[in-house]
Amino acid sequence: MTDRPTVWEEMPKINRDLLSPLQTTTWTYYLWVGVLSCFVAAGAGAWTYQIQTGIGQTDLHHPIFWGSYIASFVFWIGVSHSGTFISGVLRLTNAEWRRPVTRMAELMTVVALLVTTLFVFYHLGRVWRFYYLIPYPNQRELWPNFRSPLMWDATAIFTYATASTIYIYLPLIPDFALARDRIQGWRKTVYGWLAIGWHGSQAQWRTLEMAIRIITPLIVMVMISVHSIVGFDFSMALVPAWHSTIFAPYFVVGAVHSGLGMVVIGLYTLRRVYRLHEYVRTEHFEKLGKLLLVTTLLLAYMYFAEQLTVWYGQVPDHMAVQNSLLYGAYAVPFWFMVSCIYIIPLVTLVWPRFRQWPVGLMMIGLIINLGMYIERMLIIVPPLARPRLSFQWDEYFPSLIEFAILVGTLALALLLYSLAVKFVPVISIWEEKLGKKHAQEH
Amino acid sequence: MSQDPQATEEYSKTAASPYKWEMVVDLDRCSGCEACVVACHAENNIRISGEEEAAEGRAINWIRIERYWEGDYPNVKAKFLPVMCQHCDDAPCEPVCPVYASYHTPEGLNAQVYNRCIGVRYCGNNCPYVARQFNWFDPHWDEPLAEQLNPDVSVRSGGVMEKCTFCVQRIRSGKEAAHKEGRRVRDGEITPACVQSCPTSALIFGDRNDPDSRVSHLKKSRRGFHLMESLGTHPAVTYLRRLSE
Amino acid sequence: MPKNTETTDRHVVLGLFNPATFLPPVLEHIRSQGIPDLLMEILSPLPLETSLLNKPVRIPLHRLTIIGGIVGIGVGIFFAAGTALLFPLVTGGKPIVSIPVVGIISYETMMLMAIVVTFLATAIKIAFVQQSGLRNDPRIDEGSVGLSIQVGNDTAKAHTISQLLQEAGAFEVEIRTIASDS
Amino acid sequence: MNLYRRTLLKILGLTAAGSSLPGCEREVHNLVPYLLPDDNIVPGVANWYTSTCQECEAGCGTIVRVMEGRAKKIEGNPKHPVNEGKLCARGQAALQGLYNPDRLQGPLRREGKRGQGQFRPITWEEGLAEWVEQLRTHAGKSAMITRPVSGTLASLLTTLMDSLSGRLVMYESTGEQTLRTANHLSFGTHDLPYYDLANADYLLSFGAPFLEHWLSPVSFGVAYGKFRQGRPLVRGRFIQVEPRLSLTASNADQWIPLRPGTEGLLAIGIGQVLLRDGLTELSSFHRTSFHQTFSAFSLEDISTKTEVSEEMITQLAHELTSANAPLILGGGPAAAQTNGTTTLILINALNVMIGAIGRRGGLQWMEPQISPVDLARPGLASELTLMDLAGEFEQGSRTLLHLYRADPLFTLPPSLKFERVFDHAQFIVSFSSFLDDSTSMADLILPDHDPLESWGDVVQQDTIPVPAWSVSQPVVRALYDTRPIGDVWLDAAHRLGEPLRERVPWNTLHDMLKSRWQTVLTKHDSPQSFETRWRETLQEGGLWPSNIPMRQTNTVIPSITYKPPEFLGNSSEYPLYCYPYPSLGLHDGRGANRPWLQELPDPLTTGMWGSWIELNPTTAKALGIHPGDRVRVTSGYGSIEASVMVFPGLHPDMIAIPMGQGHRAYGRYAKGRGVNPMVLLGPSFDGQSGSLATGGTRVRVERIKGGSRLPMLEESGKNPVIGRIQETGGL
Amino acid sequence: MALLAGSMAMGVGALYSIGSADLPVQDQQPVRFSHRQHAGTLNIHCQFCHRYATQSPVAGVPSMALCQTCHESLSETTPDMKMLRIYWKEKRPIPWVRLQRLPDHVYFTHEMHLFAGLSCTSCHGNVSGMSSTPRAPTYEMGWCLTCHEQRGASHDCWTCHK
Repeated sequence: MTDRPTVWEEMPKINRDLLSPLQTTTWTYYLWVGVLSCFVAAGAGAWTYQIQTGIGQTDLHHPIFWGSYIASFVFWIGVSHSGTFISGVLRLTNAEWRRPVTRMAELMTVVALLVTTLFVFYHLGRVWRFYYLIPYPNQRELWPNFRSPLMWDATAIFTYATASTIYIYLPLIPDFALARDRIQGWRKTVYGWLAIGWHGSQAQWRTLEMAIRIITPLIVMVMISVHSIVGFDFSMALVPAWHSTIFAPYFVVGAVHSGLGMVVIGLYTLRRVYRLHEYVRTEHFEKLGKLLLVTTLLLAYMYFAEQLTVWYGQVPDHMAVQNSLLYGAYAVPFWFMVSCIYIIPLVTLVWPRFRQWPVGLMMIGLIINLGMYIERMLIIVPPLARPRLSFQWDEYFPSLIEFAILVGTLALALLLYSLAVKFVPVISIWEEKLGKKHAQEH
Repeated sequence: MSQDPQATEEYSKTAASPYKWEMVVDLDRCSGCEACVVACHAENNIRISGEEEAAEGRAINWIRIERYWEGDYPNVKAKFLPVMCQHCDDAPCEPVCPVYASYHTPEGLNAQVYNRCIGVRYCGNNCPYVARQFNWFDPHWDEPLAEQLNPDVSVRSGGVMEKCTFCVQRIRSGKEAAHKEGRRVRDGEITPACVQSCPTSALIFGDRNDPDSRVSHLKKSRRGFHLMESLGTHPAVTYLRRLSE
Repeated sequence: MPKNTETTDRHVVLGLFNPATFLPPVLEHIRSQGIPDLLMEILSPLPLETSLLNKPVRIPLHRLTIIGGIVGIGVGIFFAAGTALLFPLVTGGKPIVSIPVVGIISYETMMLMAIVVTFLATAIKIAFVQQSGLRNDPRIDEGSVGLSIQVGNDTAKAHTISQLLQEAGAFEVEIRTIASDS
Repeated sequence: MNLYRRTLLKILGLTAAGSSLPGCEREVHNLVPYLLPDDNIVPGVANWYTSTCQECEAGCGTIVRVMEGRAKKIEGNPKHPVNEGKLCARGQAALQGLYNPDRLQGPLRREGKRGQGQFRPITWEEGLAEWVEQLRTHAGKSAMITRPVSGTLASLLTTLMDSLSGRLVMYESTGEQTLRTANHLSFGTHDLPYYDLANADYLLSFGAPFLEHWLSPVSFGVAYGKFRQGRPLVRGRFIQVEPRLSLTASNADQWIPLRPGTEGLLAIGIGQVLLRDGLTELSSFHRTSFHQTFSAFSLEDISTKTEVSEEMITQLAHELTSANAPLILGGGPAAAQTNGTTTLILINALNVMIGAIGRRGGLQWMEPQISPVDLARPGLASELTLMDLAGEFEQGSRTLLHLYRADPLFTLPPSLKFERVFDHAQFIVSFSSFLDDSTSMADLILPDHDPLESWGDVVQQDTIPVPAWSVSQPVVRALYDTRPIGDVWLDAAHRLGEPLRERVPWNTLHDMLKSRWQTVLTKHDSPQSFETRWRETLQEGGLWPSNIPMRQTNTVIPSITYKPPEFLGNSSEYPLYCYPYPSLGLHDGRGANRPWLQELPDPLTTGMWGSWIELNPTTAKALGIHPGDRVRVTSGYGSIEASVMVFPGLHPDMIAIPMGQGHRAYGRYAKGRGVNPMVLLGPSFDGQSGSLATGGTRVRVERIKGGSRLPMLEESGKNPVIGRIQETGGL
Repeated sequence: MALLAGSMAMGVGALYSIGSADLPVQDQQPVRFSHRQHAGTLNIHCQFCHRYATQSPVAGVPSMALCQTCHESLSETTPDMKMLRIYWKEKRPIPWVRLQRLPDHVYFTHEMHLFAGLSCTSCHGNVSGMSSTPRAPTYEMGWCLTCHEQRGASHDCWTCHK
């Protein structure tokens, strides 16, 4: 036992600081939750209306069978990559700076995955028959078709959702134990259950660490497969401009891009609201800024490779889509998207000084996510709107009901996250302590 | 029923079934009169979409006449292309369905089982011919229009994909009649509604496994081509090119 | 609840130390009391790098993960190939059992089962560590290290060890008695 | 093929009108059994009954699929000589007339002021009593406007109106009066010839929309298929000349646009070349008379006026002579001008020059046959005849108006002021099944059965190689408390007593029909009894003798002076020609209450459920109008507003508007939808035939605010060009 | 624990059979008709009353006139026979409660099943021993499939789905 006492002495303060969101709640929080609940209720109402009257409440029509719901599905899956990437990849690479970021990113993963699943249901024409998708023995003696990329997707997302829940839960056990000992009332009971008898013995620590060590590479592999399969949903189709080999890796990188953007937003907001400046420092923003720069470049490289191939090949089917993007019906959103996810992040993030400006980074995160949302729409809609039979060319813009559901679901995601913040320490307490210890030792 | 060994060889894929239903569209005969469109609506209980839905691009047609312009005034031409489900042998729409609502029958039909469909609409995206149509809402017929509905075809509810079936109900009853007499279906005995109504006889339907059927003969025409052949979907619909000098 | 016999109760001694305390001598003392390492446990708010106790760590987690993965592959093959064969329907000219599909589905289910099995094993391991009766003391999380020793039903020994811990610098020592059939 | 079909179908003939068509086994949670079993009906098994299509005057034979008392589908009768088992969109949509939700369900009496559209249901007894009372009051002053009817019903109506000193006017806005007049003037017969398209190898058509609605479109469609691909080694060549690329023109190998109304001039040009180059063999009489006619203009002059190049005129003439069996048709826009009859006579003259008269692959007339109904079809009325009728109402010599399936207030331009008839008529009785624009002005409505519920027969002797006498039988039991018009008239005649009763002694039209058919069926020497023969006839769908000899026709073409077309409105104020054309689905508007037809995309514009204005792209650009913009079209007589569709196949100085929309009544699907282009037309007539010159009014177009999303099948509305679609093999 | 197991079993059962087309209606007919009496005791052949079974997709309910062919000459010994007579006299059809009904998406034809050599009892059970209206054991897709499999009938979805 050679450690200097400082980190041990700091522990009460760390406990206090990081548990305080769980213990004290301001009226602004209630207001925020109230407002979000209203939006969620509106969204739920819109969905109910859509189920009652028909999926025609969307603006979809042939040949554009997929629209904002699937775009949102892809987008939210992308967001879900934040947690896994930050905690998984950075844990694998032993990046110490990850510590205050992992928990809030993992929370995002879980929330985003919940929301993602919802979009599948919004999208179904007959959602009340969703159980046809579940592989279980039934009187029809009929199973789902696993040859469909959608079943790959369902399997992958189920795996991913289960794994991420496990992955956020495991490091939470010591923190739940901590909360169990410090919070009274019904929550104590819940924390008690969730802490599954944690008492901090070395045997427990060792088991926990080993489990995390095993699961981390696995979940990174799942993460990559999940978004690859989401990419496969498109690239397996014969639709011009979908049928592309680069889609799987491109989707993975794109997901990380928007995921990181979302982490920056979350990090900034939580730091501000819960005054976590001591734990979340400029250094973290700078590191995330660097990562964002890398994903920007990587994504731009892939996108360029893809579009260049189309342009040089001049295959008319594909050109029809590209033309509609470059100067056709979708030019405005296309160029807006290009500036949001490539140009603006690139010209700002290359400046080291900019990367040390949390507000600026938060703005970039917002811009990137806005851009990525449009990018998801542009991946789905223009290729569908330009089928090979030009007689069927068409346009699409989401309807009001779609917007209500999209906004409602965004509100739901924020609401779930806000509620989770009240239940789960947003920074992993023991990992933070461990990080401090490591820092002091070196 | 004499079987041409070569034809059998060629269609060994479907040899499990005695029939392989195919259609020929003679573009040199097609006048674009759209009798087939109404015939299809009447036979297959296709919903009336109404003005609003039609304006949203949601009017349902299992067979539609596409019109393409060529040239400018005064040397302008309008050319018609009847497009229905091509019943591809290697249909892109089939494998993407997560619940087997879309699959291939042993007789070479691209089937859609309405009650199995949950409306993910992937098949619709993946059909290069935009042949698949979706019920965005529950259908509605002002009374007593519903009296006309064909009891041999189910009425599709909202949220379900549908498309041309080659009038499978007619194929089914034709086969039953032949089966009861212990024989094969004769050429021309089964006609889908569109084929039946076509004034210029631009549409021909028959069994590809019967080497003497009209379809088998016409398929060999030098005018023949498939829509988007290069996609490798192997459609069961053969088009015969319109002649022009 | 009536106590049946005194003898079946077990005692656990918990000493709380300042983390700066050098523990090895303390442990030696306790070992000399005839208490094996197996009955000792160090409680900490952090995982400690150094292992002061000589305990075999036998957690076959890796093996369980691999077994889970293999089971997962089986599940995947059943889903992708088995269910397709149960009701063979041709779609798009693709084979009923498509190898790439089996690969993809098996990959996902392998991961799923591997992770779930690993997790379940971990959770069970954490929840049912051999030494029952170990309780967390909130003060440990505030920055101390706990040393807990199981002394069985020997009350005298418990007191001895308690004494020992106090002498070694524990700022708090506690003897817990656990009814055997609780 | 048809042979096989017969084994599959059980074509049945009903022998008694009242045969108990069943109640049903409905998809409810109750099973309701029949009280009495019906041998003809097996639940769950379809029966096919023959009938005759009455959606237009072509008289196609049909078979109707009936299951458990409900008509499910109409198909062409494979044995019928007109349509050979085929049927057009409108014929198939007749089911939606039968099951139309807006059908009148019983007799109605007007309440409130005339035209307010308020009616109260009454009993048949009340209605009949009142009507008979009115017939007595207005003795000798009644008139009846009907859509053309034929066969027994026509005979009955003629007899009755004759006895009542009434005036029977059969009017059809697309009745091809111009063609009938021109043919009469050319060949001295009122019968239209059979145009043997199937055996022609070259077709030059001056606007005849024979694949859309002209004369007998299904029959022409069948022939067209044979013309193109029905013969080994021969593929007919087809040239269409008209200012708008119609559906028919788009099937042509070449479409030659020309200035509206100059079709006759082009015919002169072609004839001139034929005569000049000695490409025709004519009697010296014709040679002289034709020479006068065809040399009146120089080729150069013709080329300037028609906008067809001299080379093209020469080429057409040469192609006509090099073909083995050329055929020339004229109609559509060529007939819709003030010089329509002249133009068609000139076209007939060309047919004479190329020797198409009486030739295989040309124009043929058959020897007249004895038909079940002696009177084939009373002559159709032209618009001028209707004006004459209107005059009689104004003068008060006619006071009682009967309407039957005719909607003159909708199909006639308001500028003709036909509402005078309705203003002056003291009592109006309508037998229509729907509350259309005219019927809603009626005082008494005694709704007819749907054709699928009633007995009837159709005599077709025009435009057909053999005469077809088709029957229609009630295939379903009447849905509502309606009565067949024939029965109602017979009832009234009996109420009016002698001498009417004596002239029409039958109780129902069915009785009358059978008695008339008895004469024919027993004439054909057959040992079988009439009932057997009648049953067979019903199973066949009618009677059509084969091997009818062709009739020799004398050409009596007078020497003709070409008149340029006249247009209402001066070209500076109204720079554009206006051409309203009958829509493919809705025809003149009678199809507007059938949702299938409303939703049937126009094949060229792909528009549905509405009206639009077609403009040439160049013209649109010059006027600063984009596709989808809303425009106002104004003539000296009225104006309409609709969205623009840019139409590449249109003469730049012309706009085209589909007819059939813009109903003020006529049920939920038709009412208030789109615009009626007849509003624009002025009183411009082709003097010789008395037909309205629908192309004879000039208009101007101006952009107005707004724009609406017109339903189109082609969703982008971007007029896809063939180059953009891939791998269609160039179609 | 038993409760939990029970509810789980119910849940699994519900999940298994969800989408089955069985009608939950009880056999409560306006006239208490007994198949045991007619088909059993009197030994009337099924197709005497359900006469369309060999020529139509539907077997058909007997017309009222058909009932009368026998009942006319019978004395009214039970209240139900009296009821039947009243219906007939009033020329009202008996609104039988439907017990077997296939959903709209199923194509089923009695004709072809009888042609294939099946007997009525193969699906409807031993009617002559049932006092109430017989019904198929179940209208689940798996039930149809099992029989098709055993008899080598077509497995193609479009054989039965329309």
